[in-house]
Amino acid sequence: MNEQTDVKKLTFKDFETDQEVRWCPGCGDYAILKSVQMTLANIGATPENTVFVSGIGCSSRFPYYVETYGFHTIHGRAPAVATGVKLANPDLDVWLVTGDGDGLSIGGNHMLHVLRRNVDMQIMLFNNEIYGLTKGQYSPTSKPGSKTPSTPMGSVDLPLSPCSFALGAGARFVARGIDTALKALPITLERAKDHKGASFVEIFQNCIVFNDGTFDQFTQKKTAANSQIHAVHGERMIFGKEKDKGLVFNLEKFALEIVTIGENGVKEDDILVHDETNKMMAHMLVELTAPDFPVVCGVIYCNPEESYNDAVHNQMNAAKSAKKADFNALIRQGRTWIVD
Amino acid sequence: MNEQTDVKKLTFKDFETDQEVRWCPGCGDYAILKSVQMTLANIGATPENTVFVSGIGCSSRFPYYVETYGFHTIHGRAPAVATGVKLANPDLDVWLVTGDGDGLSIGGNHMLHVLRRNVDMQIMLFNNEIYGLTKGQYSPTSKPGSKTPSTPMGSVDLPLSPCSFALGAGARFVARGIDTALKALPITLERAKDHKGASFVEIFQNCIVFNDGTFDQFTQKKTAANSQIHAVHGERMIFGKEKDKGLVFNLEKFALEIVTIGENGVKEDDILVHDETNKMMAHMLVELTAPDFPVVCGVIYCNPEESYNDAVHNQMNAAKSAKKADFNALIRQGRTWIVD
Amino acid sequence: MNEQTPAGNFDEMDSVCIRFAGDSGDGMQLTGTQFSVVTALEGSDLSTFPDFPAEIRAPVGTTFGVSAFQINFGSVEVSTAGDEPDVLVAMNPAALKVSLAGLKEGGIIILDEGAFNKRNLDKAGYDSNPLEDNTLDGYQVQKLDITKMTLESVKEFGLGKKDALRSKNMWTLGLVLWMFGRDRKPITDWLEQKFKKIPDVAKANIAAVNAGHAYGETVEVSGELRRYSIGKHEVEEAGEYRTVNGNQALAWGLVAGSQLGDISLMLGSYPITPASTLLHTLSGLKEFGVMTFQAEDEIAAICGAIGASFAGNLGVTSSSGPGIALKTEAIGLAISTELPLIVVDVQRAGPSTGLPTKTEQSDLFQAVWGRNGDSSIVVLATSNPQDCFDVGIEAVRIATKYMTPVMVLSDGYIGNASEPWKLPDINKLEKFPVKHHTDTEDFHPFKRDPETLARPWVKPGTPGLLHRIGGIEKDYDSGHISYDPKNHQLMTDTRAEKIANIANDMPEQSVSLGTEGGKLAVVGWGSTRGAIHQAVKRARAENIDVSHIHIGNIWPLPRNLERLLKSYDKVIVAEMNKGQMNKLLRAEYLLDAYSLTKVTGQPFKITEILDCIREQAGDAS
Amino acid sequence: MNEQTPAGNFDEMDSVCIRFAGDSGDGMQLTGTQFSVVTALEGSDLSTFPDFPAEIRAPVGTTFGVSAFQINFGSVEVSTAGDEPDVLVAMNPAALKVSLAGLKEGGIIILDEGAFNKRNLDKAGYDSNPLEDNTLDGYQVQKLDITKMTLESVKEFGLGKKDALRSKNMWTLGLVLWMFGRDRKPITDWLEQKFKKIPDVAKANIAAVNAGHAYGETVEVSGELRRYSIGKHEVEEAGEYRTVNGNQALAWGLVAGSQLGDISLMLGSYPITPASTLLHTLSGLKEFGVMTFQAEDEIAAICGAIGASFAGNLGVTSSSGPGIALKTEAIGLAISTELPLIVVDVQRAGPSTGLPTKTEQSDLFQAVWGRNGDSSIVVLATSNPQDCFDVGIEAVRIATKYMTPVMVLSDGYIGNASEPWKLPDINKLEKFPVKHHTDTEDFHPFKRDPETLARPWVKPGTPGLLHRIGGIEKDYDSGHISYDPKNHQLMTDTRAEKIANIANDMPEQSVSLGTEGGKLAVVGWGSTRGAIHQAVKRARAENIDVSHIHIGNIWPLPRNLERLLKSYDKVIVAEMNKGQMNKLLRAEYLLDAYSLTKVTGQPFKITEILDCIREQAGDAS
Ligand SMILES: Cc1ncc(C[n+]2csc(CCOP(=O)(O)OP(=O)(O)O)c2C)c(N)n1
Ligand SMILES: Cc1ncc(C[n+]2csc(CCOP(=O)(O)OP(=O)(O)O)c2C)c(N)n1
Ligand code: SF4
Ligand code: SF4
Ligand SMILES: [Mg+2]
Ligand SMILES: [Mg+2]
Repeated sequence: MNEQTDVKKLTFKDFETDQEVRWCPGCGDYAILKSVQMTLANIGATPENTVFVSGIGCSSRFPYYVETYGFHTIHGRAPAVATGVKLANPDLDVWLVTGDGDGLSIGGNHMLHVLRRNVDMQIMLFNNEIYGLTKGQYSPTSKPGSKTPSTPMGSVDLPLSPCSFALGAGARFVARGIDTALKALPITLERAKDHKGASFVEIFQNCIVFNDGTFDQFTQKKTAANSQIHAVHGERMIFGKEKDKGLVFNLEKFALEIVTIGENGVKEDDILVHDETNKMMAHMLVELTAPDFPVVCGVIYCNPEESYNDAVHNQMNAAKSAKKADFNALIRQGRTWIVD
Repeated sequence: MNEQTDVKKLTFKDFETDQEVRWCPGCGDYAILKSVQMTLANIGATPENTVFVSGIGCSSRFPYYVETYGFHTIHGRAPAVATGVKLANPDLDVWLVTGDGDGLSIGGNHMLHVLRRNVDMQIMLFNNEIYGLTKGQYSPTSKPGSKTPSTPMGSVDLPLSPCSFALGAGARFVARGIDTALKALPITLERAKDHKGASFVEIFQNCIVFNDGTFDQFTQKKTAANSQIHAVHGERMIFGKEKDKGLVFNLEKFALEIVTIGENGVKEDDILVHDETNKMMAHMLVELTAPDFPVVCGVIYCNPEESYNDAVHNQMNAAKSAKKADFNALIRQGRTWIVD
Repeated sequence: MNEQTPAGNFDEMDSVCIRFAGDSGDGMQLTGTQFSVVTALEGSDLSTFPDFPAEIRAPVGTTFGVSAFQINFGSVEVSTAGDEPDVLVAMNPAALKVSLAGLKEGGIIILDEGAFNKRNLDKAGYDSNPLEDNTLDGYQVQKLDITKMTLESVKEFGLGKKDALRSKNMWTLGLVLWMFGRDRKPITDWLEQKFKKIPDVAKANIAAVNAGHAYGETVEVSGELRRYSIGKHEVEEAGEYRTVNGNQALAWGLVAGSQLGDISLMLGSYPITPASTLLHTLSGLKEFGVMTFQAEDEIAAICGAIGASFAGNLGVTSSSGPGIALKTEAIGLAISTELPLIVVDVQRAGPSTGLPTKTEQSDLFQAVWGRNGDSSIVVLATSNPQDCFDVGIEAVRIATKYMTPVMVLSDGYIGNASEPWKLPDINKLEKFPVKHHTDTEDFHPFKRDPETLARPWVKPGTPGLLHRIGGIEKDYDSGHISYDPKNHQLMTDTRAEKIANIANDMPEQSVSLGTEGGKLAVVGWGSTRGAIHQAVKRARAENIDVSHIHIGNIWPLPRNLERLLKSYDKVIVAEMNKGQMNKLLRAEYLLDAYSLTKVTGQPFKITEILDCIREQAGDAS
Repeated sequence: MNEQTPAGNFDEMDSVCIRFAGDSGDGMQLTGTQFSVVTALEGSDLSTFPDFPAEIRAPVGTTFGVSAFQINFGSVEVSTAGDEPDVLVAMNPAALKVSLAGLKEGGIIILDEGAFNKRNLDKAGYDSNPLEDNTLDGYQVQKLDITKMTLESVKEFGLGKKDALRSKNMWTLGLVLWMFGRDRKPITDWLEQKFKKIPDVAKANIAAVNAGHAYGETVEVSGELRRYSIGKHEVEEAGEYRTVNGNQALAWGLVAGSQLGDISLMLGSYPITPASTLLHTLSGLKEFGVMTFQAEDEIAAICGAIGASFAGNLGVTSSSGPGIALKTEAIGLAISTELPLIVVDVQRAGPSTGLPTKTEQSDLFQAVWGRNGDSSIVVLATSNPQDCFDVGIEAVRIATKYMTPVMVLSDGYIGNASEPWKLPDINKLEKFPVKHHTDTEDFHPFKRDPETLARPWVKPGTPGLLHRIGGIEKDYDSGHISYDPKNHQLMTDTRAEKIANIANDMPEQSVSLGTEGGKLAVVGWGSTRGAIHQAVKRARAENIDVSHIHIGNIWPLPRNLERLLKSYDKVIVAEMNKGQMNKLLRAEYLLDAYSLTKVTGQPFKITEILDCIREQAGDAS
């Protein structure tokens, strides 16, 4: 790894490449790219120590547009490739870019295991609830009834909730963001980067061509305040234009519910305080869906454990200090004989 | 499907095949086989309308030993094959047998999606926390630090909780059983069978050769009462030899905790009532682990939704009643011209 | 023919090739498709070649965002989309830049002058404006401000500028229809239908078509722009025709097969270019009992199909090279359990992700040899859209009769290209009803039919035939697991023999054009068929003794093929890969052929093959 | 030699083959391995063949639960585990039943009479007791109540009956050691070490060994059971030796390669029979910088390895046929991105799950041709345990020098079989230090070394060399994504040429035995080497003009191979599949060879090849 004299701080422009960006005009991917480039600048990333790994899909073209090392792999396999990269060279800062098809359909198993193993990397899942690159077939996150070229009568599968899946897989960091949220997203990504272990960030991304407006219910500026909560550790789960709505746990129903501060004797103090280390709370928060509930963004769960790569390298180091690497001795262990 | 004159009720013996059972003496698989055969007899299964599908592993030899139709497929792919079987012929009663390696390692993605889609079948995951057939390597459910042929210094991955994974995948029926529990297991399996949709049953199975005693902490007769809860819908979560322990939700900690009835003013009425339709409760229950908590067995979650196969066939039927299947007309749709 | 048939001053031509090229957003695929339809309706033979980028919508104006549609049509038999366009329609500088090299010397260029502004020229990487330097010397160039004229023509409908500009392609289509004296009515009908719910858009588009046409009629271009008349193609057979592309025809062929075989079809698939439209087409045919399962990945897709076959339906799975690679292990399961299965590979340029929207024939090795263990399957190749239909039926017949996987090799070119197709009457096609085994007497799941060597196909649900199968080696008689050495030899031999024997149930290899025996033969397979056909035809017209042999059944190879190939002094094997069929023929027949290959992601040109024939004929003589 | 060397009445023999057969629980693999060690230590040449069922522990007493271990040893060069055992040790009726057919006529059978009870006879499927009917006529049978004698011998240690019976194999081993006048000390040392923590078990086992040995010494069998003396094998080279099996040697070869290449090794693997022990061995070598990653499946395993190679380590992945099939798509990615990668395929009998514990060479097609797209890689085959070591090193050298995937084909027989191996001194092996590219001047990720055509290998973390790669086609110069037709042709040609050129960096094909040119040659590859060698040796002793050519480099083939093969009147290609190498040689050289094949899951017998040589030599003359 190489020392870098910090003569000049890099700006997000320094993370742009010479490649022309090839997404459809108006695609949410542009904004995410910008957020990521800003994040890299904010955290003072060293380009040569940063690697972007992706699968296949519109979103997976991402690495070509970030001035770092990059690997555009094959469909669904990015988590496995990224695991290899991180294990081989743990000093690299690894970012993974994937889509709802790439990461949860064909790549579901690798996503499951990279989360379970807790390999240190930032995983950005661009969820547009559609297969963009192959022209609009429904994906495992598409809403039931989606009419697409492969489901002319509407899809009948129950969709997957990416964050719910991630928690079930044992992820130790789960967060959410919105493509166009150019202020909030870099903050969330910075938290993801700070977390040592696999950080899972679902990003709602609008595919303007094949699934335009699928998240409008909670991403539109005019309704956002009433339909989103930005979770902050230690703060109360309050939302609404008037900051008068909040979440409480109803023991009777054994579920979260929305209350209005000032109504029925509800006080601000009654509102649930977000504890990002509490997995049960995380489970409840990720399952809240529009329009009945606000959609929870920001860092929903963060509860670090030793990363897989650290554990592997600790073992390697332990072995190295316990035994000498003497190849001639190795093959002479056990019973040998001399012919003369 | 064929009518069957119910002249004589079949017994579990009628579900034995002429094949010699080839597991190691003392393997937990024997007891599970017995439980399944008993269940088939109890529910009055018709052998020819029943299909067992499995992957590869010790456990996946199962179909050879059940006198029904059977398909011993390839490693990890049984959920996908079983989906094809059920879609093609929804009248068949499909049972899937898999292991912790087969179903959660190589087959994790198919398991994820069969649960998400909610294809009607009973999935029995024989969890012995080890790869039996390939001679004892650690699996995704093995305890951290497991010393196996491929982890001579102990495994460093964080293990997966099968039921937690299943809930994250969107499973609508999640249950647990123990290999040797010849009374409890058939009841759970019967519930699984009654549930229309994908029923996920994790069965703790002892591999006497490569992982003997891994579940002893809670499966041993003498400690079972204090270390297991058998969940029953509508009943209080009480356990212990003296039936004096119970689970309550501590709002402060936002977590379940164990209390003793009669101590600190705790009354029986304070104990949580199991609601198998409540997903949040299910999340909490499946994450309780020994020795700090009792392990929850029985039906933990059951909240039916339309099955994928029903939805698919409903669409097929709708299409059939809406349009006539006239092939000549089909290819003549759109613009054609006559050459004469 | 209707009243609008050209009466004016037309140059008669046998065939013409036009290339429509523009930005991905310019609607060139639509323009091309609509022109094809009209052309087909008026009785020309035709062949099309859609050529588009991998990006959904690459940035406007860039060369890699250019989308093109080529159509070759004529009063004579056309069989390829044409080597070199006679006419190029270029909607922007990038389109011109990308397509110019392929244009025929002296060809016609129609371009939208309004799009040749600084910004677009920069994006296309032009240092100077090609309209102003000598780039276009030697071509007949028509610079028209299509942008402006389109805006003008739709003004009255009050659309926004962006929407109004969407009609540029229709204006252009109108002009081209005029050039070739084609009827506008099918287009205007179609526009009315398509935009039924937004009549203003329908009207605007129709106005644009008419304006483009009117523009041709006016004096402004007369004298400069010539008009061409292409007569009707005297097809041999009378009947009803339509245009069809390969994936559509293959989907229909599979459905026809399921109807003739009286067996329900279940497709397990995962989207991938250029195979996805097969899934799309089949997903709309539920009333035919066709079930489609969009799986989580290619492995689940094939495993779902295998499960369906086990349950008594016919499992089908479709993908392209990288996806087929993923199915390799599962194909082995179908081989071992001897279940019927159809695997469609619509090939694209490889290796790895390669060039997803470009065509290639480089999965032949994978199809024939690419599996662990000794594991033969049947491999059939389609050669053009109408052949896709026939091959679809044949695949169903063989898979079900012989209880075997059948791989169907198509490619991106066939899959997307359209051609006229004489519509068959399904009632006149031969039926081959599949019978599931129900006889309980002396039943063993691996007891074979002595003639076909197929094992019985039992539908679970049938009483008295309970059995268990799997991928472990099975006893020849009982089907139980067997580790016996002799049995493994016997089963391995039998599996191979079963497939080899199918050659006896397939037609002998015929000569497509030319004679059995002679100086030279060109052997091809798959989508090179049209180009080879034309090349051989022209060579024969030059009195070269050359014949065309088109192999459709790749494995097993036709039983007379060796004899036939050895009846020529010399053989050329032409294919779009590094010589895979050539290697197969060498391995099978020790045939020392000349290997003509092309791996550019583009179909062969007729002249490329013709040049090779001339050269080799020289050598051969 | 030590004091216990036999002095008594020994029959001298050149070589002897013994087969130990018993129930899976009888410890036959252990007995065989220990006997091999003693035999090796005393200087015999030897070759072993463990032959066990797929079940972990099949039900006691059944024929499919029989586990056997065969060892062939001699004072002469042995190269196979022997065609027909001279001595069969059968611990129960099932073992006798399974092994009898293979025994040499008149051979010796030592069996445990105590195990021939009704229950075991029934389980083995014997209708009548073979000890009492004429089944064993013509053999020298020693019926000993090993069960009873073992119990007797360990009585004093107070073990339970079940534990006590575990020593039966040691009693038997003691007897066999006596028969061949072998030293007991290595065994007793080993037992002491192994059961250090349970000294009673150690003592009981040692007592059993001694009791078996003593039994031989006593009058009870003298006169009936003869003793054999096998001299030292006069190996050519002096040095230190050990026994090693193929998977162990291959693991060590890879590590040696990583040391010589000064590059860290990262194995991504998923357990599968018979490849798992490679993962096991490498997972214990962390002090050598070897990292092992047991992935969730074979695809993740290879992708992890590819990621490691991208990051600058050498990625290795290992599996067997079905698992290799799953890696097909990802191998394409390594081809397209031109990253070094080693893929080890320890072949087993297929197709599909097949016979997991049985050997076969049927993945050759898959290795050479089994991928989508035109996609050559290097394929090397190992032929015996010691060769595994050398091939391991060579694979590392080629993968890193040429930036290419290298497939190493081994098989279940080589993987499990043990042979003596002269230990190399790593300090004397040639180093080939890998240099990652660091020069920022004129850097392009796909700028090739003009000689090797390899692209530069850059370790992320290096300043000034930032770049992005992927599986889409790349521009020849810049490495950027390119859809250009000509570029795709150039890249496809270059990829193929790079691999073809490697033949120039590999040794020419030599003749293993015999002469260059002549009447007949037997060509083989992989684990058939020993059997072919012996067969050719014997045939030459019969004055047949036959030579042995063993191909180790499968792709690219050795540059002189065609010339060499064509210097014989006739060629036999012998292999354990349906003729895959034969097809490869036909395809490459139009070579019309005789294809000798065997697909039983069992290695060739020398006589099977010898018979073929005699027959073909007759034909050839
Ligand atoms: C093995 C394989 N299967 C299928 C494909 C085709 N394919 C490419 S991207 C894609 C899905 C893309 O969806 P998603 O991951 O959601 O990304 P998006 O385009 O929506 O950003 C598919 C099916 C492929 N390239 N490789
Ligand atoms: C494609 C493939 N990869 C690997 C294997 C080897 N394999 C067979 S079973 C198995 C794991 C078995 O573990 P599990 O599913 O837990 O079943 P158990 O034997 O413990 O019942 C493995 C790795 C295989 N047969 N096929
Ligand atoms: S298809 Fe959708 S996701 Fe893909 S680039 Fe276009 S807008 Fe973005
Ligand atoms: S290895 Fe373990 S799981 Fe497999 S049969 Fe034996 S005891 Fe059962
Ligand atoms: Mg998507
Ligand atoms: Mg297991």
